[in-house]
Amino acid sequence: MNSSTPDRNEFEPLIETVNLKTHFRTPRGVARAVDGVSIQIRRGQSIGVVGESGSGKTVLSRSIMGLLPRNGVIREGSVRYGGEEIGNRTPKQMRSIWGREMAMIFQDPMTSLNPVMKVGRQVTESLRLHLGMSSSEAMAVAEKIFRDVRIPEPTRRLNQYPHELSGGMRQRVMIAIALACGPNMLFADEPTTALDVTVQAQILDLLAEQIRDRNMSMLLVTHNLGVVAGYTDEIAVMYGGKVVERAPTKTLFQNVKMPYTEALLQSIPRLNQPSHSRLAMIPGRPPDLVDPPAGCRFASRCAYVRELCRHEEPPLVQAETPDHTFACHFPVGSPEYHERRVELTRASGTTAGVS
Amino acid sequence: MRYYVQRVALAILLLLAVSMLTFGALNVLGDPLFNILGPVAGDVNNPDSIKMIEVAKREFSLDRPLPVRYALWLSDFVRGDFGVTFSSTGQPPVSGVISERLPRTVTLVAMAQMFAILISIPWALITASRAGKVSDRISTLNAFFLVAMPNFALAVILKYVFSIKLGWMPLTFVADDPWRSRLFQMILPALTIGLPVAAVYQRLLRTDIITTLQQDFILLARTKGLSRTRILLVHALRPSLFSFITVVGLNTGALIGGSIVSETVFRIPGIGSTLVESVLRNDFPVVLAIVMIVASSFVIINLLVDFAYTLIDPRVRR
Amino acid sequence: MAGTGKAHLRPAGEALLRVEDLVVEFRIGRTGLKVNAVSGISFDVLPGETLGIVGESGCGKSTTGRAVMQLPRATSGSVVFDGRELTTLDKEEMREVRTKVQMIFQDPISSLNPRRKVRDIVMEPLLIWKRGSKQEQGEAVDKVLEEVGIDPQRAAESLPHQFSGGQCQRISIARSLVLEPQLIICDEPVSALDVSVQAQVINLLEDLKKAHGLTLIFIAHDLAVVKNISDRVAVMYLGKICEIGPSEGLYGRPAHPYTKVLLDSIPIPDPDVETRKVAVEGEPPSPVNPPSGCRFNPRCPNASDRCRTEEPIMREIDPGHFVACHHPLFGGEAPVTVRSA
Amino acid sequence: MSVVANNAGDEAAVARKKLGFGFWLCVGWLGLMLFVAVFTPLLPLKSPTANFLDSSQGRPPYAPSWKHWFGTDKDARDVFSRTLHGARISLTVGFSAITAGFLIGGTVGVISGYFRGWIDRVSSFVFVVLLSFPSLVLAILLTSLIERSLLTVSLVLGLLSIAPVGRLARAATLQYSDREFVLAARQIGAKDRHIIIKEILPNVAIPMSSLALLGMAVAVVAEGGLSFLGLSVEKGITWGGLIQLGSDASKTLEKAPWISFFPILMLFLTVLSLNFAGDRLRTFFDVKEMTL
Repeated sequence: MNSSTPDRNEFEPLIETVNLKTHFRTPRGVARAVDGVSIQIRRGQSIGVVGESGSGKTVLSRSIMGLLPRNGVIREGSVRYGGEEIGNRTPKQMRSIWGREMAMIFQDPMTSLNPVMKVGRQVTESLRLHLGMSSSEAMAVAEKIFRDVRIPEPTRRLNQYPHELSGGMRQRVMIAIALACGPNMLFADEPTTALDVTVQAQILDLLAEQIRDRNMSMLLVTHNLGVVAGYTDEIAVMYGGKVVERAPTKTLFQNVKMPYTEALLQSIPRLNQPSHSRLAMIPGRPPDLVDPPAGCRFASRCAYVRELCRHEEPPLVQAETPDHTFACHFPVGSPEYHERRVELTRASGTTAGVS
Repeated sequence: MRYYVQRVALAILLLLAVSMLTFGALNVLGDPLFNILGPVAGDVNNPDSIKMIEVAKREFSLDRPLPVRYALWLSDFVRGDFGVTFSSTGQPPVSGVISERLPRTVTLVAMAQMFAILISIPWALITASRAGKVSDRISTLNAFFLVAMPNFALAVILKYVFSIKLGWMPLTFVADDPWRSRLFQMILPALTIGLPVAAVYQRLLRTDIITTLQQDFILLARTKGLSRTRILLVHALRPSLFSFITVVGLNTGALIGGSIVSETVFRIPGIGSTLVESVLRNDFPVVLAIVMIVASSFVIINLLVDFAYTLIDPRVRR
Repeated sequence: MAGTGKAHLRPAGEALLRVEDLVVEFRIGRTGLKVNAVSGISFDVLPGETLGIVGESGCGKSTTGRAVMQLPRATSGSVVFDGRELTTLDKEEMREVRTKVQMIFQDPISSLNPRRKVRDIVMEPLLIWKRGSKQEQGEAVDKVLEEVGIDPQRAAESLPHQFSGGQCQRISIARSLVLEPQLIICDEPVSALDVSVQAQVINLLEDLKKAHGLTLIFIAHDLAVVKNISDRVAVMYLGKICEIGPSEGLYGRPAHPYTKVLLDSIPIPDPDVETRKVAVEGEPPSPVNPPSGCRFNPRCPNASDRCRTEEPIMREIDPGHFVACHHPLFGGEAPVTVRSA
Repeated sequence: MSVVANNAGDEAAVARKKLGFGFWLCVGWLGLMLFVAVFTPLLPLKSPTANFLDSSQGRPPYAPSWKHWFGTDKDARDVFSRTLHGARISLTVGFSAITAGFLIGGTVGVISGYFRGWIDRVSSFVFVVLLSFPSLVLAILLTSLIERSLLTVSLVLGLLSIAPVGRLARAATLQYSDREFVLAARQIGAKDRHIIIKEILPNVAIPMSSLALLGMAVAVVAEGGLSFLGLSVEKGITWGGLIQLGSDASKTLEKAPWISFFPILMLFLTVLSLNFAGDRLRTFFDVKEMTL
């Protein structure tokens, strides 16, 4: 689709971050929104970044893309795109990459489209800018993309304003805008959170299909484990600004290592559980990013915490399963984990609160 | 369509209420005869006064009940018959005075509004795009100074600096000069009115642009790789103009108020200065006519602003 | 009338709350258009039961909850609570009833007055109703705050914005509990919360229900959450109830095509479950101008001509499991009925 | 919610911690003016009406000097003393006008915003009618018809502030009465009066009260404009009147600019202080709302 991308090595990751840090200066001090994240995304790969609010998942995707506010930001570490360092580029230098090489889809289709501009023009804008098309050429391309994202009556829709479209249609328009110049990398930031269930399924299927057809890579940011399970190849779980576990999607669900991921999975109600089944809870609240606790950031909420966890930060280590890394001293399945589990079960008389 | 009809109906209702209020004020606050004639009303021994009293009574049907008088006055008013002025000899019709002076005021107010808009939009765009930086803070402070300067005081200062000390601008307005020099003579008076208003506009528009710039659709525009200037002009400006337009409409009233002061200081015989003179001379037919004309045009301008709104915001169209 | 049948209602004497033919209409602004938010629904709740109401945005589920509270009053229909008809009560009588029916809202932060101390907020209902002495009031408030897991000391000193979203929701729950109501209507109480906090609040509601013998109406768009907490579930679409039944039966064997579509659309947090292809096309139409016949017919895979003209009637297809559909997924075709006036 | 947005909120939170030096400077100036306005008769000032003719200096006006800090006017009256005396009427009118406006406009606005319905329609129409006159025009119309005393001028300017204040109060009330905490109060059985006083008023009154300073600035300017045109309080010294006196003839302005300029400076500083302090207060209170 796009020839200008540096394309030296098939095996070289399309995106690679090394120890990426994004900190914000706030009145209370420096908030470590993203605190040393190293990830790679291969061409054609979809990676899901999961976490609760304040885990840094949104900031991570924006940091990679270079979409950060101008003031009050401290950024460290490296971001490579197709082997080229882009982490130190200014927004002005990034403009040739934005839209053309990388695109982003936002959560709320209501607020993400310009309310006073016809949607057609919002799609053609980048076509004209990056590919130098004339207005009529761009319109023709826009119509084709509208058809690709299954917007009925594309010709009529191009001349409508966002408020004349339904929520699902707006999200399709946003996808059309993102796809317009045929980027290699798509960032989708909670793309379906504002949508109804039935529409969410449509949009996710559409995204998956477009990614596959265009051989694009995608970074899907979401809090919904169901969404990542069905639509990504790999998952990175974030907590307190760090990636705490990363694995191929299947591996993660089958062989969880990090107690936080396990607790997260167990706290969601499932359709296949009977009614009134007790949900596992994670007590307390996420760590303060301005003054994060020493040691493991999940320690104060973890059921398996030990003294070591409170002092020493666990490094990201390789699991026995391939491509699987996690940051925990006493991962799920370790002897200490089992020992504590037995204690907890005995103490409560049931498994409630643990599993 | 329904919306337009409703708005026009409301405007007509408003004009009626405004005229009732004005007419009522003149007839209820104090003696209407005194309000019309001033001290002459009490001077019942002077034959000239008696004649004037009779004319006034006839002209205003003072012996009829208030609602009837109102109806009569209103029907005259909509036909362009504003009565005669009482305080000058010969009792010339008010409409003559008005038609001579109104165009000057309209020019002055339009010029002031133009200055205010032309100054404020670029000023707001530049400061909003540098929000928080030193230049923005200095400009905010400047805006504060301008807003805090009452227009009569600003008029005095501008007159002192530019007309008296520097001599760049003429001191007085000469009604018989060719139109170009009359326009030139109006620059300073128009700036007097327009500058503080420009500061008001700028502060409002700057805030709105900053709010718009924080919206998701601006972020989306950035991810398209658009330049800052393009984002500012194409994406941020128009959605930020909604309250600006409303305020431009509402401020027309402030501009008219400003023109009263400005015309008085710079001695421009417009309807603003005429209003003040007539009030001081107790020439109430003129006062009534001017207040009505000003209030009506204000109502109509706001109606037009409402319609302009629908042009800018596609969401309001039905 | 369709979707509005009352076959699923239980004997009047047994139910704590019985809603019949509830209709709520709004006018939008100056356009003169009318939104049919709720179009004639009936349901009941037995004492101690939890009724879940699910549906997509705009289906009228929140409006239903508010109409029970008479906030605002329904356009027509009857709401009988504990033997009293609420729709005809005057303002003063309704105030009295509201102490027995309480409501919890979606946005935990907006539900608390930002300028009042949290403990005062929880105390408020007791002050309004002058329950007990000053000291008794204080004790009652501290007790209920502790019960929901909020430190009374901190609550006395802090404003709502000093608490997290989950804590604010706990405070809202405490406020609704302090008058010891019989029925609590929970309007999307966990959808603004993070997953881990959501579990805390759901468990808390379950505990409180047991401890206080409460009856709950739980309104939400998340089907799994509703299943977890409810004994009986009603599925709403565009102002109508399509299906109502015990949660196990309804989720295990949905009869209405819409329920099936909803269930199929949920992304399952398990990569081994094959992701189904899009379950349904399109989006719910506008409630301003709802389709005739069965309201789901334009999107329904099974729609027939009958569905486009005749509204389906609620009927029982399994014990306690009712559906309003001409061609349900099981239980046989609906018998052809003569439309009554 | 993105951290980016949170960050913006936090930035605003800094402003909330302290009102800043500028604010206190303004408050200081306003306090000084208030002191002057209240205690002018007791202060050791030259008589504002006496003529200080000085044959050695020729014909007045005299330029500022040790004897006359702000100089004198054409009648050799002391401008400093007159300017301080002018504070009295300006501030009294400004204060009483805005108090009247807030009491009447605020009450009507809150009531119509809360109950809506016909009360709202009637009051909104009255507001629109009042706002259909440019305020200076309406002020001129009314003051021209009455005996212009301190009370009546205050009342006229108070009347003018009813509509703008009322509209703001109504808008704020509308915004809050849709909030869920009001619904929550209603469903615990609170009466309307209770809801208005306990739930709505604290939220509406605090931001509104910060508008009081801005409103007072407007009233002070309006009074200045009226007195500049000779249509304010008939007896007594006003800043507007002093400015008018010094700028009436171009000759006076050219030769003795101090006659106008010192009152202008006082008026300017006072209005600036009111505006600046009011604006700071407004952001101070808005922010708390935004960080929620």
